[in-house]
Amino acid sequence: MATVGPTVTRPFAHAFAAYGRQNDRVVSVTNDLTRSSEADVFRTELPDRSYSLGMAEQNLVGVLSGLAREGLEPFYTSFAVFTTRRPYEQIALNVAYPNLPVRLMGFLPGITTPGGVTHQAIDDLALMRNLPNMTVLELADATDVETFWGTVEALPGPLYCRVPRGEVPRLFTEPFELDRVRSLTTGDDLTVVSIGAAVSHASGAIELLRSTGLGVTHLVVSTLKPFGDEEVPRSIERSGRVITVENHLVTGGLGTAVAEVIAELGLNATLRRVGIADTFTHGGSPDYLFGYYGIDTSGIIRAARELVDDPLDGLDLDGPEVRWQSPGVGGSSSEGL
Amino acid sequence: MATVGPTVTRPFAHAFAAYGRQNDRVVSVTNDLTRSSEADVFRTELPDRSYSLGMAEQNLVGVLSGLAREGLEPFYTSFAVFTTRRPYEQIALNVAYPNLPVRLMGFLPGITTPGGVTHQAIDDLALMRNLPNMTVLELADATDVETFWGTVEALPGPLYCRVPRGEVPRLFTEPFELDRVRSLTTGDDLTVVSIGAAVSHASGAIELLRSTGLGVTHLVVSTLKPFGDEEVPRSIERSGRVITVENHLVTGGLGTAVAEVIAELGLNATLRRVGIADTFTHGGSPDYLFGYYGIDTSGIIRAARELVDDPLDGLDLDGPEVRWQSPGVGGSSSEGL
Amino acid sequence: MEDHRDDWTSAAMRVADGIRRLAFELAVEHEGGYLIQACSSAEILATLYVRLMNLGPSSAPPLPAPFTGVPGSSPRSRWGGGWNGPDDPAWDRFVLSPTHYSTALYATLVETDRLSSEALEEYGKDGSVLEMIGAEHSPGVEVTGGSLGQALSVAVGRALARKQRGNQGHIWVLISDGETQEGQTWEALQSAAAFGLDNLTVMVDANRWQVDGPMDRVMPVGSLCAKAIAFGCSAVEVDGHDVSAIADAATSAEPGRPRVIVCATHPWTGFPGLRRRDDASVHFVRFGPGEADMIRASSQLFERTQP
Amino acid sequence: MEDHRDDWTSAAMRVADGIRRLAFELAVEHEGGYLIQACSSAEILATLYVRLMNLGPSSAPPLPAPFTGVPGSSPRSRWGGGWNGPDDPAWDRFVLSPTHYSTALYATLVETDRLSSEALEEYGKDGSVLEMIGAEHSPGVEVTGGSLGQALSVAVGRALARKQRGNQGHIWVLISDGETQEGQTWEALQSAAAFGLDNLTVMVDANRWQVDGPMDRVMPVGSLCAKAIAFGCSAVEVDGHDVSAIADAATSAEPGRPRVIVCATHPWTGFPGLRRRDDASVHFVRFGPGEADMIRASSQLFERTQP
Ligand SMILES: Cc1ncc(C[n+]2csc(CCOP(=O)(O)OP(=O)(O)O)c2C)c(N)n1
Ligand SMILES: Cc1ncc(C[n+]2csc(CCOP(=O)(O)OP(=O)(O)O)c2C)c(N)n1
Ligand SMILES: [Mg+2]
Ligand SMILES: [Mg+2]
Repeated sequence: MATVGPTVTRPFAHAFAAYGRQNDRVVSVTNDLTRSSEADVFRTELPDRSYSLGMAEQNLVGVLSGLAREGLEPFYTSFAVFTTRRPYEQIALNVAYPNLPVRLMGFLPGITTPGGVTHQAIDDLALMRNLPNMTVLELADATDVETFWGTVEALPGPLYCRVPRGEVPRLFTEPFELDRVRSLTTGDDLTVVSIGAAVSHASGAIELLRSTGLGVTHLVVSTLKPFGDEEVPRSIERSGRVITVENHLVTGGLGTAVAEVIAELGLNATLRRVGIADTFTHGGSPDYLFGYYGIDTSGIIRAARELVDDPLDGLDLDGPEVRWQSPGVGGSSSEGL
Repeated sequence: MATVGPTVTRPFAHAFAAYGRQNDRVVSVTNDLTRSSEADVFRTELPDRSYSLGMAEQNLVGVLSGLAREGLEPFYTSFAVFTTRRPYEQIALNVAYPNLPVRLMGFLPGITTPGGVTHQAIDDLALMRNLPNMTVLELADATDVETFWGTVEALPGPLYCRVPRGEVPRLFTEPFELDRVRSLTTGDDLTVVSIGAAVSHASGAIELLRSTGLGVTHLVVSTLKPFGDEEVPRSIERSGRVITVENHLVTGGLGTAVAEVIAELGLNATLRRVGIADTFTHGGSPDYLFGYYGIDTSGIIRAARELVDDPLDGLDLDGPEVRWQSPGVGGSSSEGL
Repeated sequence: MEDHRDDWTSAAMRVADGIRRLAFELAVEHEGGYLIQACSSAEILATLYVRLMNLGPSSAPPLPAPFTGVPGSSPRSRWGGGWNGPDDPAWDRFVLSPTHYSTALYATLVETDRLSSEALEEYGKDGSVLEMIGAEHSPGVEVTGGSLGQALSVAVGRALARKQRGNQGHIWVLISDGETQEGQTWEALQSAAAFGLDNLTVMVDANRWQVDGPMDRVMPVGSLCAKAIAFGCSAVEVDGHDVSAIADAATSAEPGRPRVIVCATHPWTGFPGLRRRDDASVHFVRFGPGEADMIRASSQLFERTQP
Repeated sequence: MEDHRDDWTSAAMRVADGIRRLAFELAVEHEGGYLIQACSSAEILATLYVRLMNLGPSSAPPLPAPFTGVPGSSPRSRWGGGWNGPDDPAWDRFVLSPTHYSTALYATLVETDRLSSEALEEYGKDGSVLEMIGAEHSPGVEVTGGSLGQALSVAVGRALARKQRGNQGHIWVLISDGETQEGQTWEALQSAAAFGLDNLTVMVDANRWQVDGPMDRVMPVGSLCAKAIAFGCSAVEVDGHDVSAIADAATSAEPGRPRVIVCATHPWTGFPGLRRRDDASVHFVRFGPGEADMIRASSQLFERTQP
């Protein structure tokens, strides 16, 4: 998709340190992945407020709870899979239940990591979204990463947030706003709702679809919970057809959130969910994996073909024209796996 | 609701021991809740195939994986919350990923336990349903408990199953069948889909609704994953209105599964989800809690009022007529908490 | 206080007796209860509340309001820690980890005048905050620890924040021996040692019992003292029914290390009649017909203090 | 075999050298890699494969097929354990727990003729089963252990089943020292001790290193030997670069107890040039310009064997 500026190097690392400098109560807690999860700048600048808890995530989350109970605002930055899975119960009972201002940051989510199945958080959004009191975000670009800090600061309860790592593209000019979707294109025939690392893939496919004259609204979600922006049902109702695109299982994340909106509001719309379809995954480069699991131009056009009469009928979906060129949305680098 | 026979005492305990006697490869593994999760009869009869792993659920699940890799069929019986939350990652990576025949049994799910929020598995169905390779069941009555063993035996991969405990009512005469819903009533105006401990509550409300002349189809789900019985979309399409009733968060379990069916198939239907609405819970007797969280006659009729014009318009939903009398669906006893 | 040693020990012993009596009465009234936990931990709780902890006055009412909501809902119930004094780092805090010990804790609060005895009338009732397994709206319960092995980590977080800021208030934790089977307990001690948290004291109620029976038959844990030392703590084992021994062990901590006090206890102290029960009927006591009277009769707790 | 002691030790040392060389070449070729793990564990792996383990012949092809699917999908890829011999309880099994050590394992399989050296050409490529962090479709990988601290429990389950049925085959596990920070490791040893699993041997690669740097600066773990003993194991510490010491420690196990062998190692053995790197650049080595040549030049591994 069209970016709106040059990529930014490690925007989280710098913004996190800046947030810490401005807020005495902010502390950083890591599980031996300090540089890999961009807490190294914070640690260099604010060593007294950086805690290394080692590779013991369950205790780590309990410690976050204790720090927050003492009035601090602790951040735990790690790979999304280690942020959410091992300490799931501890997050539920010691962070979400007491509604504490703990910030859980997940890097290299889904299949953006080269680390293989054990490193691929394909379920983190589902885990966190189902927890009462939890706010759930997925930041898609450098603007999101730079501008979501006001939301963080204002949040009395816990936050889970997927964050892009390393070289991060700039896709948006408008700053992040809680529970607001961004409309990248508008059109009445089809609604595409995308999130995170899947946004660029969606944009690529939508460009092709629109080239056939199809009217496509592209909504980008950064806030998965709450999920109350009325632009979503409005557009779905208008088009009657919707495709969700996410770097996650098709259950429990964006696809499910949209399905719930459709069913609760009785929108009479048909949904296709592009994402990881009830399977475990394997290792490889992000480009390869997004292709393998169909979270790419071909996969999205295949879904569109099920909803709309013959879009791009003659196009060979496995041919080179539709191979989307990755702009390296957070995580294509294997640095510090 | 009308039961079809007397309650049965600890049907799982006896059926499990019988299954063990017939299958040499079956072993029982517990986390210090042997009697409380009805593995005591198995242990008395088959002590050599009973392993006490203590209160260390993460290791326990790894051990299950190892036992299964040696050709055994291990059962882990516990409270639903301890079956699924603490060892979530271990279940994902060591049981679900390798697709091993491990049987995870969850007793006292949702708010059927008096143990308070730490003991209330309000998210177990969500956790297990999102895992690839996992089959997810919730048994509602003694017939289910007695007759689901053929399904277990035939299953090459892992199983998670909510099981009722103690004095269990008999609601059905037809045996359990994988991925088959039971129709308890039929009617074209409204579809109610219920599961597990919520089935009796749904039946009570439906009786009242039908007394007003409303046509209600009541579908009972015992298999949450897979979720392919065509009776579900068929009935939803017919009525255009559906209420799900579950002893679980309204996300990630039955309500979400039905929402996904509606959206994927583009059914022109409106859904109301009765269950725990994005909140943590607290302790108390099941009757009190089902009332407090609105998973009862009033809650279901309230949902119906949003879908259908004035059902039971004059009825006081907080009055004594609608107080459903609990038949003690698994777990009202605090025995061996 | 050293000069009044006898005063405090007899006061503590009186509190311990009272804890057992109240827990017994509640178990009788409710046809079952977590009685043996009160029996094994009575002296530990009494020593903490009477002698060791520097808690502020209760900031919560002697008679708790009914449940109004979980955290995050509005209105939410008052925080249970309030009964242990104001949430201010100048004061000590007490974290009861295994909250199936809540009955013993409620009894302790009553015996130390932080809770009215009338409050116990709401115990275990629907809509009451005095849950059988307490949550952090339950009097004295600061962390919702009913899923065992987790609250110690929360206490470590508190102690870490206080250590770093140089706060006065000490963090006291009571864990059960069953909780030492959970790996998280060892992660927590490992980190407490790494940060040199000498403002943290962990009492272990080593009653050697768990749900299925004696720990040695369920999953042996060996020497908890040796384990705690191997994990970098300063640890000692004492007679957990001896209030002076517990207090001495707590006051002779090593600078720079978290303190672990393994309190060797028995599940039936005060009620020898409990001894005869089968293994799986001790952890949660439910009396058979006439059994409660028999157990009461064989206990010295009632004669000893009644006139 | 005792009579050929010198034969096996020099064979094992040759294998260890080969492991380091292959891991180095792969790191150079792929512009980064898990090299220090091969450096610290080379003698442990070599001793296991050359001397200690009674593995059947590989039941998998020397040249693995490309990835075809995860378990549960159809067709699924072949199970990685096949390269360690048939899945039959008469034979020993080997569980590599920290699968970021997979590079070292692949190299070991090549050096012990279970895998063709050609297979390494597919290493780390898209669609190859030779993932950098192996899953259980990767040659030699039996348990998908990349999320650390879990695979030991799986090994305990296997050993338990075998012990109960009186099977011959022993279970060998390699864990990293970082994994001892995870509580689950202690849960696993606790249970192995409770069941008297003397058919289980756990090698710990105590290279004292983890991602952020030296463990003592990240989260100290103290004496792993003392901890393992406190948890009921028979434990000993040896020089992890001495193949005879490793083998002796393995063969002098105590009946009725799981054996833990803490192998004291260094992350740069074989490549002294690795020593200069900053703390956070050791765990995963990425070479700067010219650095690989410098490190190769300062290593004796290449002269020693090349003619
Ligand atoms: C994580 C977890 N697993 C299992 C349980 C169920 N459970 C409740 S109490 C208990 C026994 C724990 O041992 P301990 O606290 O020493 O028991 P007690 O001395 O009170 O008998 C168990 C297993 C639990 N509450 N939490
Ligand atoms: C549960 C879990 N947490 C975090 C990680 C990230 N991680 C990968 S390797 C590693 C270091 C573990 O220590 P060790 O295996 O001793 O490292 P090495 O000696 O290889 O440097 C960490 C924290 C992980 N793989 N699994
Ligand atoms: Mg105990
Ligand atoms: Mg290491």
